[in-house]
Amino acid sequence: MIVDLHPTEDQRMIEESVRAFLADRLPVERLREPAHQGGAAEAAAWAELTALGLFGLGLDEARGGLGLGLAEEALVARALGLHLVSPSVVAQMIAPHLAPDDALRAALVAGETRAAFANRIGEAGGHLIDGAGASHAVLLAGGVALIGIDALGSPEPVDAIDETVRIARMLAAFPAAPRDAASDRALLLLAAYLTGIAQATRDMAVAYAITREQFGQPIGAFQAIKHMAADMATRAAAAEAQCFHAAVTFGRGLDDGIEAAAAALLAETAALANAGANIQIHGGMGFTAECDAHLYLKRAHLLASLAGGRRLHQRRLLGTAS
Amino acid sequence: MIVDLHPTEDQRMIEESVRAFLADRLPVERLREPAHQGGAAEAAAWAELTALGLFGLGLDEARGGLGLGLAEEALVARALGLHLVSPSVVAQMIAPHLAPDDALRAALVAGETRAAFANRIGEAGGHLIDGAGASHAVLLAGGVALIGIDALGSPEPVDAIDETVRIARMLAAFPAAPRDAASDRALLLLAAYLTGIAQATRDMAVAYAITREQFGQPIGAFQAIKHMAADMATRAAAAEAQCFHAAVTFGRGLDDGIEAAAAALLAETAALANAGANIQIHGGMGFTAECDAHLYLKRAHLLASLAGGRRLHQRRLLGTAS
Amino acid sequence: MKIIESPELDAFRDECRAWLADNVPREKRPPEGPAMRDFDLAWQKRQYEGGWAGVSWPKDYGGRGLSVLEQLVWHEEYARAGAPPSGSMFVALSHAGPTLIVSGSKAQKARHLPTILRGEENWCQGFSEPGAGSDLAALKTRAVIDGDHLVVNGTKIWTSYGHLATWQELLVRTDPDLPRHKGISWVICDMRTPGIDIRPIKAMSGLTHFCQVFYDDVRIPLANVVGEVNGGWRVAMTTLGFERGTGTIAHQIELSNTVDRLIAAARDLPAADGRGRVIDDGAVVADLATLRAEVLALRSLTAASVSRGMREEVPGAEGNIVALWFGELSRRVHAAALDLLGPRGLERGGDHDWPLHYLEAYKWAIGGGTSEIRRNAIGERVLGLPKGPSAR
Amino acid sequence: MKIIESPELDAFRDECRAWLADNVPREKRPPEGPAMRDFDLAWQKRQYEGGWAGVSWPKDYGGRGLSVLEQLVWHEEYARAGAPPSGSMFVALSHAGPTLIVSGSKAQKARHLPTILRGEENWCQGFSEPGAGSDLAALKTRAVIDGDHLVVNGTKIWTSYGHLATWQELLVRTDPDLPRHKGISWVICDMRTPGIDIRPIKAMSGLTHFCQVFYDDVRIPLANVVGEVNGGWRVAMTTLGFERGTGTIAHQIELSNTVDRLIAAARDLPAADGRGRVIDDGAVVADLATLRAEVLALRSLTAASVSRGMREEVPGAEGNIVALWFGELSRRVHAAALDLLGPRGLERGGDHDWPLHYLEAYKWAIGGGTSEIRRNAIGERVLGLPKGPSAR
Repeated sequence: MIVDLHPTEDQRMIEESVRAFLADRLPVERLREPAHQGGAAEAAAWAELTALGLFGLGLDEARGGLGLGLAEEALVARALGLHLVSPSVVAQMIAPHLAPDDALRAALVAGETRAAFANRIGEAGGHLIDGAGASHAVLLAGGVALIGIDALGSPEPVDAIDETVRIARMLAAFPAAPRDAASDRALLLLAAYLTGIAQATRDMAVAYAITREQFGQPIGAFQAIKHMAADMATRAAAAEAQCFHAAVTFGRGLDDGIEAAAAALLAETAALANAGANIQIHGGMGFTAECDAHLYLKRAHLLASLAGGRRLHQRRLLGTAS
Repeated sequence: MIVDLHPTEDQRMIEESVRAFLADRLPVERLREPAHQGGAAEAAAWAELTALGLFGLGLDEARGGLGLGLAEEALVARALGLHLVSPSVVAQMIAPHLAPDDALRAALVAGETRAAFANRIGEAGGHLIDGAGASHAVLLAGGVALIGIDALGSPEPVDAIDETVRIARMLAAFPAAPRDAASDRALLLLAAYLTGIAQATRDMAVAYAITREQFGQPIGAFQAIKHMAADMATRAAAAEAQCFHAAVTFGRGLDDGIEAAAAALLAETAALANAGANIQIHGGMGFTAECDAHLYLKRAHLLASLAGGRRLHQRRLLGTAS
Repeated sequence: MKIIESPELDAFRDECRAWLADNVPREKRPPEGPAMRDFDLAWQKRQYEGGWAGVSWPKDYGGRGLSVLEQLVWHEEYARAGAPPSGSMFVALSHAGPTLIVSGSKAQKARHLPTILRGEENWCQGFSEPGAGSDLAALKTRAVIDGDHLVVNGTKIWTSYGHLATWQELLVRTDPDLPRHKGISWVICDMRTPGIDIRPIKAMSGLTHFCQVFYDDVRIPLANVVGEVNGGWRVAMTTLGFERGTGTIAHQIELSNTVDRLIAAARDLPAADGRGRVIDDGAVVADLATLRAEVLALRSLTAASVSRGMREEVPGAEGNIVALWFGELSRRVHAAALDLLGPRGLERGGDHDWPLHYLEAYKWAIGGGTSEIRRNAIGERVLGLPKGPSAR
Repeated sequence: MKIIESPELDAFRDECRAWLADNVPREKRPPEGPAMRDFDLAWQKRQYEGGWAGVSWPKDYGGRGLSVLEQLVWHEEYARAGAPPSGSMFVALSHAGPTLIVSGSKAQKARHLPTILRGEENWCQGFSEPGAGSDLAALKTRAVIDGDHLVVNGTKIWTSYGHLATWQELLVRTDPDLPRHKGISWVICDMRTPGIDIRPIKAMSGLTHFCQVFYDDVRIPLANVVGEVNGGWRVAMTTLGFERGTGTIAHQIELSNTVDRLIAAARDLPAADGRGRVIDDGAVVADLATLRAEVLALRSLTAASVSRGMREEVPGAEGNIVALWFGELSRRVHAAALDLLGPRGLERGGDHDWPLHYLEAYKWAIGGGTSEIRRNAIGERVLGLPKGPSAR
């Protein structure tokens, strides 16, 4: 099988239109304002997000979607990661694939019914992420399931590492869902989002390294910084290549579970390492809340956790977990 | 407990006399000649090694030794590692502590009876290292035991990664020995030897980085090389500090098993990483058999294996192994 | 290499332990702001009254005048007792005070050392600048002599507790025409002087400990210069010898406690897949065991550093090895915590606020010299590698 | 992003697979020396006779003249079939031949391309020098024009199979007065020319693949210059486009097979403590799973590189990312093998000589540009970071 990883003209157009919209309406700086956090800015842009076709992108036309593939969805998810868009937008992309009937699916595609991520924490309930306005939860529980948000019990707000999302702790217990094609697809979109974080932090670090001077020259001229940036680029490239290779070959006879787990593992590693390196390259400034670098680090931890964590991916890669 | 890690005057003298002797009689370059490998050069210098008091150093005077401590033994073992002296010399330092009777102990201290390391490989026999001339084996089998070499069956020569030692495969099965104070002492000496390798490779890399020029300057001026060397120094310093801290406090109420396991883990890591980095810094030259860099890498693997390997140390550090 | 012991030291240790057991504050230390500062000052006052302030500081100025050994024992017992971090007293106790002891005039010592030990006044540091973080000698804050005063203009950044301190140890450029390391002076600055504007900076953890400080024609008496005018670089460099490597013992023991806490959590928490405990995963064992070995090595490296410190007046560059090891290890320990605690570990608050500690841990590889700067120093000053053409 | 497929490509793939199944040599390839070279030449001859030599080389010179897609399919099937490495034919097939196709004269192509494809003559590379390893443009081997010949003096090192090759692609300095990258020429050198002295170098693995080559008044016809005299740098740089990123597919698949072999060994071997198998340790699972993910990424990075290669005439610096990933991963894979196989894994020989492969794996992070040089290239040429003051 020959896999061409160069985006087609259509793919480029989709990605660029989404990126342009996000750069204009949901720039990362918005998160400095509490009023725009927790999915609020996304809610304000909901009609346009829906109009961009995000929520039916990979759904068959017969089922009310645009009939594109997982590769296109992954391109969009990566763009969402670049802009630290609320994870609920990714959940909304996944939800229509899980809808049990046409009416719910159509309402999800149309953005009228809204979904948010919830993840299961062992036997002990879980977290609901940016759930304001959502009636349904895309429950990440080993596999994935779409459930009514009422089934979550009464979520109670908690503070968590990423203060730019609103997290609620649920006390209801949920069964684990089995891994299946739908959960592999969901995992790939989370991996794509994490890849976006890895790339955004690489670019942010490079831009800073070119302008910031110490010892009379741009810090990017020093090998210590240059090689750190080169490693960031390499990790991001590996995550990107694996993510899109897995997406474009999805369902074509390879083991999608292993391919998706590899993408998630590499994307988690790249996002966390690059977000950390970005802070390091920004020095003292990177350590402050005034610099956006920390937003990526915190979101990377949240997304890595939603995706299930590296130990789960590792066990799946060797077939020692379901 | 205040631990002074600065060598005493006596300790400095012991170490310097051993180092001077080794630099003179057993320089690492000797290993380029097959005739000096496999403990042959050490056998030729056996009388002097004995006369230096190496084999009774840490033994009570009442038991025929010099009455010094584990710290002094560790200083010597580190010097042996710096010069890639045959592991049998370390075995000979350990053996008197294990001897069941005065006669054998005296013969070992006097160098008349000789010992070599053997290690147990699961249920499937093991390896005898540089056993020429030895009648006894210091068997590394979880714990440590002194046995007659006849009990090993008929060892059969094999080629192994380190061609400068002679390895024989034994087919006899041995029970595992329990971890005890003697095995913790032995482990610390192996850790000290590995620390010697970590320090020798650091020094070799630094010397090369100062003289070798590329792009019009010594390669050590480049941060990529400088920081690699700094990491080598840091790893070596950590291994050294832990090794000697564990040796000087041995038997003083801390958990010697955990302290020794930490020393072994850090020394293995430092030796392998530094030996690899030394090759990398030497570039193409480091990859050849003409440069001594590979001798350290190969010996580091052998000694790490004799010490039991990092996974064993890790389980001991958490008390999840015997 | 030996164990240093004596009946006297044992007795001193028992004395420390007994006093600490009775006196370490039981109430929770406020995380930031004036309440935290007041807590720190009160705790210092209590130590002073108990006779434990400045164990190795000169007796003439309120210290105990004991040796580095007693100082070491005190640091160890202090940390073991879980006594609070010196926090907003840190610069006064571990940097400004020692600097005055080594380089201050008699009048400067008499004025400042007692108020520090009694917990009456605290200090902050004014060294880094926006354009001179890693490269301290590039500092630009200007001081011009005007009569018997210096007039200071410029800005300092990363000033810990600058908004909570009474005094500042301030490096200023008194002669811009001299080479970079010359022409700098070390000055005692009263933070209440007109013309000083203090802007707190929130860290990514949410805590506000740092400040940027702006100086607009700030007048400081010439009598506040420590050492010679233009001799500040030497004053700053010779300070560090005073602590003799003991300054990091509290952090070392704290990190060791964190690893123990983490191991306990791994033994306690159910595994993510519901089968057994987190510690049953060999990968967790490997990670935690390595961290345990590495904090033991940190303890050993600190002992080696103190052993050197007891013999050297001016500390060598080897201290960078301990600092590099600590900075990198600290971040790894806290990252491992988030990794193995799973989604619950991302929640803030709780008995031990893991995300807070994780986010704060980034500072050790950045503040006071990044890991990169430390590797340069190890390469050049410990190993003797040539300077790059760029690091002039 | 899409899957490229067509009935024609499927048919071509079937054809490759069928021929390889029948023709891949079953006998063990000799590890070194003339026997290995003869094996490599014979296998090349067999491919030529089967119509499989030079899938994308011009038909005029004995190739099949097909597109990069067929070339890719051939590389994939070749590696999957476990066909032997091109070994001592590698430079001829993957570097010298492509260079001649892009930059050679008609006469040069006619003379050399067919003898390569037919397995009659092989090539080695003469680029690196003892003082110009990472810094190729610093090469000093001198060539002076004397009538219609160049007279070469100097030395080259790290010449793979130099003692076993008929021809050499040789970079020499033809004008020492021009700037470093100018004044270099790319020359076809007959290794049998008088004045050439070849000294094999044993690698730490024990294999002798490299040589140092000494040139003492070696006369090479001016007609053997490829491209312009003094234009050799450009010739060398434009070569690389020909393979379009497919050149590493064999190594990628081999490394993937190694990881699979290692995972199989971990499932099979008893654990060191006798309880269960090696794979039952979660730390082993973590290590092996990470390596499996990383070889999958290597496959994906290679696909990305080929996707770019199909569209670019001159390859960008992104190739350094694949090379860096491969070099570092290769070493980690083999180090993991030694780590988890235990003492038995240190024995040489056996079904799979793990120590040999481990020791040889060091070359990927050193040869053809160290990892450090690759990181420079990624930083400067991919990311656009400024050059250091030193890397002139």
